Amino acid sequence: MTKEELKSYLEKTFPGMTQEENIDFPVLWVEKDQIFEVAKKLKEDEATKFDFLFDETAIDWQTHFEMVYHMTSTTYRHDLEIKVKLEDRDDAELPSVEPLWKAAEMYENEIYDLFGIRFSGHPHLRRIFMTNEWKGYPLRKDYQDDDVISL
Amino acid sequence: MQLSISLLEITRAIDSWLNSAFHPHVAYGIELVLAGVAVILLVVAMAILMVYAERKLAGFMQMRLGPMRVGKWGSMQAVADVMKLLLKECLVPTNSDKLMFRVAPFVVTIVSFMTLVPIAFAKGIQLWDINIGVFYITAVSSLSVIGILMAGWSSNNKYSLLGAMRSGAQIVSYELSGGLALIVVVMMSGTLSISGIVQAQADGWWVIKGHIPVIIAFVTFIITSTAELNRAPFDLAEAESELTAGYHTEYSGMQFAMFFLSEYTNMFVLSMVAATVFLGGWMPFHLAGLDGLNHFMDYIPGIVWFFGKTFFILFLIVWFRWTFPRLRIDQLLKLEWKYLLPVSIINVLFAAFIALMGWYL
Amino acid sequence: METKDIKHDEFVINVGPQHPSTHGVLRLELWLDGEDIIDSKPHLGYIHRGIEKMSEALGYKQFIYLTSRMDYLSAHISNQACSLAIEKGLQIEAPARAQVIRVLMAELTRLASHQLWWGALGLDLGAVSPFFYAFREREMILEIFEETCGSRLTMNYITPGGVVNDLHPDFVKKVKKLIEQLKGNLHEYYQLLTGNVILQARTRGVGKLTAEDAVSLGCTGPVARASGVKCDVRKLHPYDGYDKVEFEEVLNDKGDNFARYWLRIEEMKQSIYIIEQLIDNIPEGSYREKLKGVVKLPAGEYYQRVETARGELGVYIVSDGKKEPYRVRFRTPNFSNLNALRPMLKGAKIGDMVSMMATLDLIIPDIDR
Amino acid sequence: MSASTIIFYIVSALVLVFGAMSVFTRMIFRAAIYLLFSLIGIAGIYILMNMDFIAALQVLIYVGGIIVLIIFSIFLTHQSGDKLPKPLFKRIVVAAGMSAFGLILTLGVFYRTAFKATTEMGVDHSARNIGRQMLDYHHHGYVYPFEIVSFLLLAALVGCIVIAVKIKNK
Repeated sequence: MTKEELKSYLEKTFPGMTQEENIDFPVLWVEKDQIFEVAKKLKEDEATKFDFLFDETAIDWQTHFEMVYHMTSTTYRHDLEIKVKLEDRDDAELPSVEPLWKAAEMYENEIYDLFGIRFSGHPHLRRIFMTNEWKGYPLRKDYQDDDVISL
Repeated sequence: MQLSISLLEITRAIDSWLNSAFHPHVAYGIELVLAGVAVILLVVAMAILMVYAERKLAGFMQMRLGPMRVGKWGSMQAVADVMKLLLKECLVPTNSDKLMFRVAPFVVTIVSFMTLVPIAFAKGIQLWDINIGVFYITAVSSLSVIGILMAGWSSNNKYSLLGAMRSGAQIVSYELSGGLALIVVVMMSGTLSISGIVQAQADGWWVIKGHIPVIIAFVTFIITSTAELNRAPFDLAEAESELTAGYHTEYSGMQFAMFFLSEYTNMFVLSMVAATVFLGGWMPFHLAGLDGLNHFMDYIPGIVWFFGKTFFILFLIVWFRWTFPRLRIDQLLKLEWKYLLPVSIINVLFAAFIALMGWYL
Repeated sequence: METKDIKHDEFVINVGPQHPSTHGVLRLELWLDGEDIIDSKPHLGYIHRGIEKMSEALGYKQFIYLTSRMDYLSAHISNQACSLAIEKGLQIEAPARAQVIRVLMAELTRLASHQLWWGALGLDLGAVSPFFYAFREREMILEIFEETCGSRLTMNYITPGGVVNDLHPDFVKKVKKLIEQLKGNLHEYYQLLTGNVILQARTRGVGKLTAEDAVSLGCTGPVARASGVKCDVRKLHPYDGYDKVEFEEVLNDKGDNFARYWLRIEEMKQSIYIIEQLIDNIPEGSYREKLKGVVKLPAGEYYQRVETARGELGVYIVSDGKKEPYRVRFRTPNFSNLNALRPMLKGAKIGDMVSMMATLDLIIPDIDR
Repeated sequence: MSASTIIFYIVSALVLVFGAMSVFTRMIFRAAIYLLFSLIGIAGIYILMNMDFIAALQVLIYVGGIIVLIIFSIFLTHQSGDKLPKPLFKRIVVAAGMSAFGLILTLGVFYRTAFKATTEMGVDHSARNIGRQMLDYHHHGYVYPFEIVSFLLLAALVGCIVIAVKIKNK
C-alpha cells in the first residue's frame, strides 16, 4: 500500500485515532491501553501485515514519555510509525508487544533499562546494560550521575 | 633384569669404565641416570627445535616470516620462550585441589618420557629392547589421559573440566583404532618388539611391502595419533575459541611448560612409532632386487634415516594444524566409532588374510 | 530465565566477558547438559558508552564521530547514515561526486568487514591460517582508507553535505589493483576454507533460523537474507545513488550457518561488482556542499536507514530546533541480530555456539552503543 | 641384597602406602588417583618378575581403562570436589575388625603353604605363547574361557547401551 492508501485504511480500521505524517512515515497515535490490540490487528490483518518491528524506542519530553514503534511489512513493504503518549512519568507502564514480535524483547529491555518504562506482559524484563543496582535511568533528561566529571 | 643398555661403542666404553671404577650396582645406577639424562636432553633439544620449526612453518603457510627478532632468523626464539617460562611464577588457584594440581604436570611429563624408552633411534641405540615394545608404548601412552583428567579436575575451573572430559573421551576412543593400526604391522612382522619390527623391514618398508592394508593402517594411525595428541583438527580439549585453553587454562610458568613439553614429547614418540612401524625405522630405503640402489642407500647412516622419517611425519602433523578447522565433539567421536573403528577392524581381518597368504611385495 | 533453578545435572558456565569467541565484551551465561546447551542468556553493557545520551549534548556535525565507534567495522556506513539523516532534515543532497565516493567507501568498508569476519570465522573454528589470508586484502583496503581519510578504523570521513576532503590521487589506481587481486583471491578462500570438509560439516544444518523467526526476531542483513528474507536497504530504500548501480540482493533459503557463510562470500562479489561499475565513473565536481558552521535542524523527526555490513542501521533523530539533537536513537543491526542467538543455541553443542556467533558476526560495541 | 630386591621392596611399599591412602582419604577423586598409583606399582612388580606382557596389560586395562572409567563416573556425580563425611566410629571398628580378620586369614594361608624353591624355568610368558595358549583348544588351551569372557563382556556392553539410551529418552 502507498502512504495515502495506508492512511485511509488506518482511518477506516481505527476510527478516532489521530494520524500525522512526518517526512518518513505515516504516524498513528494510539492510547497506551490499546497498543497491544492495535499492534495485533496491524500485524495479523491481511491487508497490512506489519510483521517486522524494526525499531522501538522512547522519547523523554520532560512532561511525558513518548513511545515510538517503527514497523514494516515484509510482504507489502509499507512502513508505519506508532506513537504512544505516556503521561505518568514516574510510574510509566504499558502493555508489551513482545508476544507479537520477538524483537521487542530486547528493545523493551533497553527502554526499561534506560528510561524506566515498565512493560506488562514482558516475560523477562531486566536491565540489560546497567547493573541491577543502578540508580536512575540514564536516557531520561533529568538524569544526574554524581560520578560523572564534567569536562 | 633385562634392562640392558646397549648403546654403541662409546657407550660400551663408558660401561666398562664405570664397571671398573665402581661397584657394579653403583655403575648400573649411574648408567640409568645417564640414559635418563640423555633422553631428556634429546627430547628438550628436539622440542626447542620443533617449536622453532613449527613457528617458521606456520609463518610460511600464512605468508609471514614467523619469529625474526631473537637471534639470527629468530633462531633463539624458542630458547627465549623457555627462559621466560622458567622465570614465571607458577600460580595455583585458590580453591583448587593443590596437591593434584601440582602433581598433574609431572604425571603427564613422566608418562610421555616413559614412552620413549623402547624407541630404536638407530641400529643398537635403544634404551630397552623390550619384547613387547609396541604394546608397551600403547599401554603407557594411555596413562597420559590420567594426568589431563587430574589437571582438568583439580583446577576447579569449568572450562578445564570440560576440556579434560573431552580429552578423556577422545583419547580413550582413539586408542582403539590406533592400536588396531599397529596390530596390522605386528601381525605381518610376527613380533611386538621394536627392533624385531625394524629388522622385518630390512628388505622394504612395511608401507611399501604391505601395500593396501598397511597404507590404510598408516593413514589411520596418523589420524588417531593426531587425535591422541590433542592437536588440530582434533584439539577440542584445548579449543581456544570454545574453552579458552581447556585443561591447562589455569596453569602458568613451568607447570604449563611441562604440559607443553609433554605434548611435544608425545608428538615425537608417536611420529617415531609411525616412522618405525610403517616406514622402517632406521632402515634405509631398500627395494627387493635392486642391489645397486640398496647399496647406495646404506651409505646414509641409520640415525639420519630415522630422524628424517620422524620429521616428515612431524611436518605432516604441523601441516594439519595450520590448515584444518576444528571438528565438533560429536563429529570427532562419530569419526572414530562410525568410520575409523569399523575400517580398522575390517583392515585387520584383511591384513591377517594377507599375512597368512604371504602376499607381500 | 531471570531466576533459574539449576537442576542437579545442569552445569552453568560463563562465556565472557573476556572470551576468545565473543569478539568483544559480551557475556553469555550458558546452561549445559554435558556438551549440549539447554539455555543461554546474554549479558550486555560491558562496553556501553551511552552514545545516544552523549549525542544529545553534541552538535549535529559532532555526534557523527561517535557513531564510528559503534560498529567499528562499518564506520563509514554509520557516518553515512547520520549524514543522510541530517541532510534529510536540511533538505539538501550531497553532490554527485560525494555520493559516488560515499558508495565506494561504503562498499570498500563492507569488503573489509566481511574479510575480517571470514578470518575470524576461521579462527573460531580452529583454522588459524585464513585469518592471515583475509588480512592480506583488508590491509590494502585500510591503506586506501588511510590515504584518503587519514585514519584506518574510525575514519570520520563522511560528513553532512558530502565528504570531508577529496579523494587521494592514487585512490582509483589502488582500488583497481585491489579489485584485480581480490577476484583471484576469492578462489583461494574457497580452497582454504569453503571447500573444506570439516568446515562444511561444522556449518551445514547448524544454527537454523527460519524466515519467520528471522522476521519476528528483527534480524536484518546477511543473517536475515540467509533465511530468505529480502531486507537489503540498498534495494528497498535506495540512498546515495544505490538505485543507479547494478547489483543483486543475494538470498539463500537454508538459514543455517553455511547459508550465512556463503551469503557473505557472495556479497563480497557483489560489492566488487558495484565498485567496478563506479570506479571509472566518479563524476567531477565538488565533493561537499558547504554547510553553516552550526547546523540546526527544523523541529521534527528524521529516520534514515542504511545497510551496514551487518544489516539495517536506523538513525532516528528527534529535533526541537536547537543546535543539538533532542534525541538520537540508533537502531543497530547487531542488537537485533543477537536475538537470534538464543533460539539457535537451544540444544546445540558448545562447539556450535562458536560457529553460530561467528556467522552472526556480532560486533559488541554496536550492541552496547 | 641385590638391586632388584631393593627395588622390589620400594615398589611394594609404594603399592601398600598408596593402597592405604586410597582407602583412608576422604576425597573421592584423590582416592581414585591413589588407587591408580597403587596399580602402577603392581605393574612394576610384574616387570620385576619379567612378566612384561602382563605388566603392559595391567597398565592398559586397569590404569588406562578402569581408572579412567572410575574418574569419569566420579566427574558425573558432581560431588567430586566435596570431602566425604567422617565415618561413624562403629563403622570404623567393624571395618578395622574385618580387615584384621582378612589379613590374619591371608597370612595364615601364606605361612601354611610350603613354597618349593626351584631353579626350573617357569611358564613361557612371551606374548607369542600367551596368544597361542589363548587360542588353543587342545590341552591347557584357554579358547573356551576366552570366548565365554568375551561373550560376557559383549552382554555387559549391550546392557550399558540399553541403560544409557533409556535414561536419555526419559
